[in-house]
Amino acid sequence: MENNNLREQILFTANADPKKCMKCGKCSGACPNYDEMEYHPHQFVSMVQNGDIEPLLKSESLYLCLTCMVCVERCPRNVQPARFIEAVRLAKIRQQGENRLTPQQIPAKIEEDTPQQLLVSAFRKYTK
Amino acid sequence: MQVKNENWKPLIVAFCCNWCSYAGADLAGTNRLNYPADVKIIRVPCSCRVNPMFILRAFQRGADGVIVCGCHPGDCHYTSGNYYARRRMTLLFSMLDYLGIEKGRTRVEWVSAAEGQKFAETMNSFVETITSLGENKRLEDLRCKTE
Amino acid sequence: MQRIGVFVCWCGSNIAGTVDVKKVAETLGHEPGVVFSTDYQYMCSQSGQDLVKDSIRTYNLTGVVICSCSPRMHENTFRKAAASVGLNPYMVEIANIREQVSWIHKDMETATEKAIILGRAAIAKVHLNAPLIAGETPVTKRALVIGGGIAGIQTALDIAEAGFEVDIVEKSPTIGGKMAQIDKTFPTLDCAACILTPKMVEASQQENINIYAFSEVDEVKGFVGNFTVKIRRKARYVKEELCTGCGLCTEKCPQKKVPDEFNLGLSNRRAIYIPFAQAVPKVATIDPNYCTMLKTGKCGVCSKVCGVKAIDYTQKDEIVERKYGAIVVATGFEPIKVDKFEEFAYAQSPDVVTSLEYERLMNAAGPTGGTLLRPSDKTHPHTIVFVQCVGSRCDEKSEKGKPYCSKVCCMYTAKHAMLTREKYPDTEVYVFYIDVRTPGKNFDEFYRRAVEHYGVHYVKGMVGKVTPENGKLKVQASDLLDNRQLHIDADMVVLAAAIEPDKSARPLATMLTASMDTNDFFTEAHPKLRPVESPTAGVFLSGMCQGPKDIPETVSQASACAAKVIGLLVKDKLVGNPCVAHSDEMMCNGCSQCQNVCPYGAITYTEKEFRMPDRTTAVRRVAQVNPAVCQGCGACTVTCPSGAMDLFGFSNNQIMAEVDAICK
Amino acid sequence: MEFLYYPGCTLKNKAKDLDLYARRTAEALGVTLTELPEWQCCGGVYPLGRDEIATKLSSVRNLIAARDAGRDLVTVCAACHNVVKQVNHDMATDDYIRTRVNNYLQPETPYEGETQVLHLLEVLRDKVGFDAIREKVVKPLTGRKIGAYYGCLLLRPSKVLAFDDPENPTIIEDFLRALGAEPVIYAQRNECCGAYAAIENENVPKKRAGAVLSNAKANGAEELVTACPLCMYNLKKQADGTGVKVTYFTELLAEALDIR
Amino acid sequence: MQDRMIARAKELLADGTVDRVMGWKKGEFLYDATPAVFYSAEELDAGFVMNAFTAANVSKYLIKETKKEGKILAFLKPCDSFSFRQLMNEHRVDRDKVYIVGIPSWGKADMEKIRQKGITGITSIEEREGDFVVNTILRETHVIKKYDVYLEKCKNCKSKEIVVYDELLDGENGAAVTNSRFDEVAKLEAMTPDERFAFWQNELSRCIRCNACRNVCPACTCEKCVFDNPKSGLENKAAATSFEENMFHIIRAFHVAGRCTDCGECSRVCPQHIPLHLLNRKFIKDMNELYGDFQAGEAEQQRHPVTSYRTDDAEPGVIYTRGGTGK
Repeated sequence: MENNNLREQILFTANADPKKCMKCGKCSGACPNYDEMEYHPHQFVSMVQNGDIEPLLKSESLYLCLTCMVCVERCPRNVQPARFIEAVRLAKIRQQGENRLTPQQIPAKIEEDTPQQLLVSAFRKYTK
Repeated sequence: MQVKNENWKPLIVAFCCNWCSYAGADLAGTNRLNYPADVKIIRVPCSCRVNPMFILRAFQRGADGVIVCGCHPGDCHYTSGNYYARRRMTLLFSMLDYLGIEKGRTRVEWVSAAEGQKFAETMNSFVETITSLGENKRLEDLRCKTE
Repeated sequence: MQRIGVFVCWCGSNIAGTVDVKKVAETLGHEPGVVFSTDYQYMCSQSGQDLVKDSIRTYNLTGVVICSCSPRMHENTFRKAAASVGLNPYMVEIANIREQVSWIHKDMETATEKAIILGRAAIAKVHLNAPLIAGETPVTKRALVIGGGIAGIQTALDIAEAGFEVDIVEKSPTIGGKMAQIDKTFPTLDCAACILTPKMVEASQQENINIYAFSEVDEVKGFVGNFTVKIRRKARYVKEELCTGCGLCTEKCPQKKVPDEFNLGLSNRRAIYIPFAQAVPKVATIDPNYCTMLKTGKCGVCSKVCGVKAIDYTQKDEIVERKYGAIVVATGFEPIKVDKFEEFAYAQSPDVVTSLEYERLMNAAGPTGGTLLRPSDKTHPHTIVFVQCVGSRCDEKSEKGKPYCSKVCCMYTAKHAMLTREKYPDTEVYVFYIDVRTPGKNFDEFYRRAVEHYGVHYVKGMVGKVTPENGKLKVQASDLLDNRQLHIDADMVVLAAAIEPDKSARPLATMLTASMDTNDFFTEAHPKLRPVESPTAGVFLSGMCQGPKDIPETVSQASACAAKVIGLLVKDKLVGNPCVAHSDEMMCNGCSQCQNVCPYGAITYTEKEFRMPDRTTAVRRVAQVNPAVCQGCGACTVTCPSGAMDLFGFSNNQIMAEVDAICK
Repeated sequence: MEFLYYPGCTLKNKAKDLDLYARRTAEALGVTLTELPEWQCCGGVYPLGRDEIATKLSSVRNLIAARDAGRDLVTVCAACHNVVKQVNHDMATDDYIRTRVNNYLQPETPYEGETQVLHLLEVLRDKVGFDAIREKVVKPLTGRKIGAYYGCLLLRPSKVLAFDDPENPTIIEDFLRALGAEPVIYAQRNECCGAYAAIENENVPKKRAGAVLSNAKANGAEELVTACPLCMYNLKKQADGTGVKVTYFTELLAEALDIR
Repeated sequence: MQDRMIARAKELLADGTVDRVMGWKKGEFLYDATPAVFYSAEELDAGFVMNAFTAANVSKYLIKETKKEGKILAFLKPCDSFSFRQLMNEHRVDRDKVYIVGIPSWGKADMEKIRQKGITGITSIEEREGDFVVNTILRETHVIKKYDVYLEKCKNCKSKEIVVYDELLDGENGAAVTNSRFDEVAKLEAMTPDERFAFWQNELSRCIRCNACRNVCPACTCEKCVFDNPKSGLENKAAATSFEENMFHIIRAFHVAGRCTDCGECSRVCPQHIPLHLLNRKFIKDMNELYGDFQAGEAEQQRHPVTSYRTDDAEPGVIYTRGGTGK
């Protein structure tokens, strides 16, 4: 039941329909960061659809999606896999204590030419 | 003032084109999709056969709602009939509205031969609308009704 | 006053289970004009029909109301029964108490009440019915086939063999269509040319067939049995009747850099050309976009070398007008343009080709003489990646692709993969698929052979990106079953582009007033029961113009289509639908509004002399309906302000009587 | 031709060249860019979740300010462009988001996506015209083989951004041609550079930007041009030692107009 | 102007261009001039009139007249010319049998409105810039603002252009004028349905089915009206209930939709003063808004908005959802 609620929440956040997926795998064929990821775009779609969300929440893959939107762009069925990944990521980092990145970590990561944009985007993606 | 009729049930006339909507109604029947018995269907070859006179006549004789169903625009069996019907009905509805007749007493819906479900849903929702609007008082001919 | 008989059908328990049929028959029996009323278990059965017939005779019925299933089901049955005992069939009306009553209502009282009301409406209508007699029109015993591909050729041959004349109109210089470009055919792998070209020759030699190649349909008028068609014979700048097809001109033409359509631009042809060796008619054509003589007035080489003086630079398009009884649409298909799918780098690398281009690269008469060479550097490819479903099965709202399955790609891709592996066993062949769809005789066996016997790598997944780099095509794709991303350095990538109807189909459909679906495929009169006819009478469908299909299916549909055409042409006269519009000349204003809304051009005007009440005569303009052309939609009747225009079978009076009966 | 200009945070700091030459070249081409007063950071990435309302507010504030000033809003940074344009689209089309954002911000007139958001490249293409630019080029970049690097943010999602064909874009190539350079088309030009993963996983940008660079180089590119400071950062890191120079498009424009 | 018209008519009769003249004939009173045909110079001198009360649209009479032998001279005001042009579009008149002299019209007076000002016994009326000057039997002279006593149709004149003619009496043609003829319709649209219903009940219930509107309407030219025809299923010579008045007027408006030139005759002749033009104008306004601007009779037109369509037309449901038509 609880899992079902989580699934509904994720589907709402994602605002996309996993049932449209025809399992062609083009999203995962197009994904530029596939090899770094444990779960891949098509698996996010399918696992959210099946309510199999726990493994996704635990996976590093959440932080490896670059939101480059090629999966959205090239999907023949307009499934928008990136939205599912984002929704699961939000479900994770919105929980207390699940921030991936803290301000304390930043000074060590700054280089001479690190653009502000990198810090802002990373915070948006990894922290709530 | 007339006393509100407790036993009132809406009377609805549906004009259905032979090729799409009448077939859609048949399909609703074949699939046993319920809609209220208040709906009575009149078969016409095409929605463009529906003369505004027919609709006014139905109201005159005591109908509470009239719905015209035809093929979806672009799918008319006669290629363009429903496009003409669309303009005529738009203008007629506008005139009825202008004369102060309640919005919603008339409707046009495009139902294909494959849309039995849609036909039943349309009729259900139309009956609901008419039920909430209540008896047609503004267009009826009382002389006809009391017969 | 009519003498009406009412017949209430039980339809077993289908109606009687919910409707009190006895009560319906009893109640309707008291309606004015009803002289006989009864119920019966199965009115459509032989004995049920006999009951109707006997009653018509016994009670001298002038009208019949059947309370039964939908008129779409058995109206004809009962009309025929009535006609068999001398009652005009149009005196029969049906009250639909099954689909509209018993099947949708559960409560017996409500259902019975509604059945009675519908029965009353039908009785009210019959009171105003009049006997109708269908008109007859003669049939022009010649057929037009639009499109000279395998579908058109087969239909034409079958019609011609039944003894009717057929004209084929083909827009390109030769008949043969897409099949002529194909190398081998699945699943038997016989060569397309070997089975197609004999049919092309047969078509050209069949006495009853006349081929208008390099021609297009400009205008269609008329109706079933009586079409008049204007055909534009485009200027070839070569006299077709003189040209022997020797080909000398095509060798001597100095303009050598014209992309060859037949080879899909993979090779060049001359400005004067014969598309391929077995072209029918084998006649040269000058391409005015490239011919130096036509463009600048200087050259004339072809004219000089032509031994029979067939070249005519002054030739103009010519319009021929012909009459036909039936028209067959066989306009076929095209592969979609893949420019919206540039992730596959089609525009970036010549080594990314479409499947039809691959056919040409494999073909012995193709640009490489049948040796498989990469278009970029003419070397032998060692790794080939096939991508299925490029532009097929897309989201309905997609702006890039089509929502349907193109049906033939799975099989031709299996064929390409198999042939490639057979000819060049050193080549690695990958096929990326979503599903392999092989319903068809010997189809799945064929596909399995490609995998099991020829070792084609079938990968469940999709290519996501092709990156041309250093002479290779870096293919990035998913392998869903292994859950990994593949990176293949390929030499060629072959795209199974979705198919779509030929561009000429839509304007043609408008000319024919034939309907199309949202994908521009022609719609059938009935998707299951009348699949080779268009809803427009006299227009028939053959081949891919109706939907994706392979060659065997196309040929069977083509022959089925021919059978339907023959069935029409064999008739001397056509019996029309008598439920047509008619104009009361006494009331007609002659205002032309009905003519403006008639989709069939069935209404004409004539000046008629009328005697006025004051004994003078006046000439008035009045409408006349051609009953053979009118299809009975009724658009005119509502446009007519005076009510002069009315529709037989659905007259203003009849419909209003039904309204009254329902609203009583 | 007058527009409101939204520079974004990086352009005020690490991507000063992008900003500086945007202003200078615009002026030279007769385009007036007025900086949006009191603009706020867009947030760097578009908040993709439907129920992400707070993260969209800053973009909407900028959009409202532009609407109230009655001018189109021009961005230069690809990320800002992506975020602001997508949020604007939400406000125009998504009832759920529009209602909540308006309820939160309580603007005088509810915002419904009225502002038109343009990227400077769009202004150059559609308002100024590349032909007009070609005429103003003083020092054409003749002979320079330059690969356009679009990345993700300018192109996707194409339905919302409507910037160019997402798989076969031509805007920067046409721009380069107008400057007299020779554009190099290569497949990886619309693939990701590694983006924000750079913050914790060096490996990702290394691989991604590396693939972009090698593909561009293999196809003959000697330079790359971009509109995104983060792409610039990731690419530059990998470009070290390859001899491939990476610049902002505004720098090239300034060079060709000889106002660098 | 009357003298010039008579003079020109005489010339045209004399040189054989025409053999009769369609115009207006003096009545018992100054204000009841009626359309009439004149066959000679003498008849013209005796009865031809043109003044502030000759408002009648003569175009409809030309249907019958052009069925007769010979050619007729017709003086057409701008609004008459629109009606005539529309009748040409419908093949109802024979253009070759009419010689048209276009005459300007600067607005006609409504006798009712003059009476309401307490003026009776009018002996003459003259037009002056912006005013009518009226002399009465009591030797009074009243100067009235034209606008105050205009007929409805003139108050909301759509055009001063004569769209079909052989010659123009003044040698000059007018042009379309800006007008606010849809304002009254919009006002009704802005009411609530109940208010509208009450309004129209009040108006239409006064109808006595005298058929004056139908008889005068240049678009109501049917050989036989559906309401007179037993075969139409609608035959109804006199209204028995308020509904039938509704029905008659809705159907009449529908039958002339797309063809009505908004000449305003229906309201002018209605003895019960029902603003019938508001029904026709409603259709004209709807058609303009939904299907693009259209003016019947303006030019040669094959189709009008009701006999044409676009595949992307609005659905009928738009009536219930669009703004402006009351809440």
